[in-house]
Amino acid sequence: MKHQVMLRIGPASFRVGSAWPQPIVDLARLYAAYPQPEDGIADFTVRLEPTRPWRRFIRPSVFIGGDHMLADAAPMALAHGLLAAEMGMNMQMALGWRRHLLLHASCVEKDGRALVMTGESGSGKSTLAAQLGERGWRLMGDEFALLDPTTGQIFAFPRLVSLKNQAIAVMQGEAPAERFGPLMRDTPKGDIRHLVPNRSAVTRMDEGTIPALLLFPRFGFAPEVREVGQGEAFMRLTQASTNYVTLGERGFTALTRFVTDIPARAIDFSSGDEAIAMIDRLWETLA
Amino acid sequence: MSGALLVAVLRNPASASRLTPGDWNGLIAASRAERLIGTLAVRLAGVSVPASVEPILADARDEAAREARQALWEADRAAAALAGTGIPVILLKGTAYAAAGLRAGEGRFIGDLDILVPRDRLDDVEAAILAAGWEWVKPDPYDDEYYRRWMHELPPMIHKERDRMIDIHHTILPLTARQTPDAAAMMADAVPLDGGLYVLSPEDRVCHAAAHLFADGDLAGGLRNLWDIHCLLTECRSMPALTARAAQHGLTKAVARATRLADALYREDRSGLTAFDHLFVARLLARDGWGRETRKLLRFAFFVRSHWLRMPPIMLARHLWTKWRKGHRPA
Amino acid sequence: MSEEKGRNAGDPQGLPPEDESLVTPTRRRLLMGGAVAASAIVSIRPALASTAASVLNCRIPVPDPPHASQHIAADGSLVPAGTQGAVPGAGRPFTGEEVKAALRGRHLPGTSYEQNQAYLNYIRRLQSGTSGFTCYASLQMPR
Amino acid sequence: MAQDQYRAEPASDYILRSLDDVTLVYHRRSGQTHIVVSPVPEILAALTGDISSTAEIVARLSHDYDLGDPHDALAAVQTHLDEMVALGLAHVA
Repeated sequence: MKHQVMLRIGPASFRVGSAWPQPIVDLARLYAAYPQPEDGIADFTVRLEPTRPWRRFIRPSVFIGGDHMLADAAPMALAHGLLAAEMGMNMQMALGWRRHLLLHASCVEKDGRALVMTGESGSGKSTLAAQLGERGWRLMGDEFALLDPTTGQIFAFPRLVSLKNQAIAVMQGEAPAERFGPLMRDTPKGDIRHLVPNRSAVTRMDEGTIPALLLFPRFGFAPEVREVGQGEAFMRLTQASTNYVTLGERGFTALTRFVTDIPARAIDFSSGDEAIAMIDRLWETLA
Repeated sequence: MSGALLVAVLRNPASASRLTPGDWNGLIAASRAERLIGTLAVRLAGVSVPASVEPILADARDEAAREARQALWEADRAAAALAGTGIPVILLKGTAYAAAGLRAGEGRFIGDLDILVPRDRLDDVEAAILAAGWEWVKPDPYDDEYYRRWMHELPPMIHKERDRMIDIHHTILPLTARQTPDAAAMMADAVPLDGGLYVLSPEDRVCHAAAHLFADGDLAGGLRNLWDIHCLLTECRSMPALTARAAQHGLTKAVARATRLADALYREDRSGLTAFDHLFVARLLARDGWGRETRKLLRFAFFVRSHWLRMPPIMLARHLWTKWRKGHRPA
Repeated sequence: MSEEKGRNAGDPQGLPPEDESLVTPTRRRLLMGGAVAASAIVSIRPALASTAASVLNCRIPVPDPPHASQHIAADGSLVPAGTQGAVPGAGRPFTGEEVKAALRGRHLPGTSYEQNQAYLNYIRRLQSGTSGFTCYASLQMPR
Repeated sequence: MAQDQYRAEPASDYILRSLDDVTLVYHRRSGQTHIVVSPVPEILAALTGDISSTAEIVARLSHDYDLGDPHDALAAVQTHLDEMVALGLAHVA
């Protein structure tokens, strides 16, 4: 393809091609500190292509393609090309990654142990991880946590943090301006702005960590902590994993070990500071 | 062109040791797009490849093993569902190759479960399959009537718990096609396996694969189907036996062309190719280093041809109209 | 798991012994669910569909393109154009977010009351293999 | 169905794992995970070994457990067995 970039995020590497220069320029700038794929060979290919040949120029419309694709994908405006590229990489992971049990969860690490937070979009897991990542924890990822079936360790996937709507302002108060990507207004997911994870998140991206606590955060409710049984945690994590079923017995072994070894809590919260105080207390007592 | 590279490496796995990183990226993308990465990974087992390629191939081999296990389970469930009817379950395509342990099944991507049953027992089969938890995919009466009137299979069904599709065939080509293979003879000569399952005879497997390659598609995914044929040919008892069987099914031309193309691409024996065959080769290899299909015009020509082969002209016009309105995604 | 001690070797009919005193007194009560036992098995299904909405933006055409010329009855079924009480299809596909909001009581954008009801019923009836199904399924996934 | 004889899927074909509130069954041939609660794990254990009728399974269970009304128990075990057969965890012999 006319424009391309290669990059590695944790254990997974990507080759992104585009019919237009801008998404590649943005990716190259924001991922400048990330390593290149080993040997120059990528695990996955992502393509940003015009939906029809003339749509490269007239009302440009980006179709997200690649090795693995999903039906019903909607094309996106070229102004949201960076988001399209990120979605394309996520899609490869969600559909194609087999080396770990992939949990749709954010993850941070402290003192060699990991806190895993899972929940649907809007639960606040992504923003919480981003905030903790600026307050002494190592950000391991805001979207996917990779559980190693052999060792039980969590591996990082610290892609760009995808900040939505109010979370953008929250994080502008915590991280310097040069780590932000362009503001993309009115995307299908609302306003989006990417944040480059800090130095330690990037330089330590290959370090695995033993998980110590599993949280199911829920934003927008009065503060409350509830114990989550192993059965419920197992059930919810199978639904938060895109490759649980495809990993077969390896996935079963990894996930049963995870839910029997690690305490799980559901936490409701109404503000970030409140949630962080709750997390600190739980981390003290449980992890 | 990565289509040609893929074919070359499948043909001669040792040649992979000379590939550049750019070649590898193209090869991996093309083999995924052609759903041949599992086959490629099996072929490359034991060949020295770059460190970053090894886990990609290992994943593909694991995936293929899982696919095979899943497919065999679906076959087992279909056999259990039909056990009370006394109707034999004849497996077709990928599941058949996996169940019979054929070379074509090694690393192969397997999608839906395809089975062949006698046309006069279709009602019993349909009832037994529905009772065992499969349900219609499309509730649309137009589609249903279309299938029952013109197609060689029932409308697709999906299992409501396992989310896996089953295609129940009563012959191997649409009833609108000009060739009329002898489905009864295929069933009579099917070979029994364990667990109440059957597969077609070696010659009928080639006939079916060839008919499917040319008549029942626009050659999309053709490299994989042709790899099947290349492998299946080695298991035929003799060429005369195959030729005679093809003639019985009215598939002489299809089987001859499939054999020529398989020899050209996977044995590098291009001696038999006709001028028209070269167009097929170009169409089959139309895949670039990003895994995209190339040669739009040629592809469109094959698309129209495939429909011309199986539909009366007025139906064709209506069908193409609908397809065109449906729009195409770049691929 | 239960232990396999005390197998019923002396019970040729295979029926529960009548004299309760012969049986270990510490037996745990096993909840059987009675004659109309509810299912005690839940099978895990792939969560693939949930990625459609979470990692990808998805959309649902109403109706799906092969049936673009058909109209939609109030119950969501597809009927020939001109059928009494049926409405024509939507001019553009709805996004996952729009459908999600509509399932919670908001109107699908740019629709009348009748259209909104018919479209939502059509979406609820989507079957695997139809355009938009993966997207709809992803909205249904409990987390 | 009441006269049918049943046999278990060989124990090597599945993994049982008890969590604090439910039991998990991973079935290798289908690749499916089933979350089960009583009395399914108990029926699975009672089925291991010989080919058995529903009545024999009920008899075995009643040695270790209080099953309540015997006729209801027979009907309930039958319902669960049918479901286990459909999933491939048990087979009609």
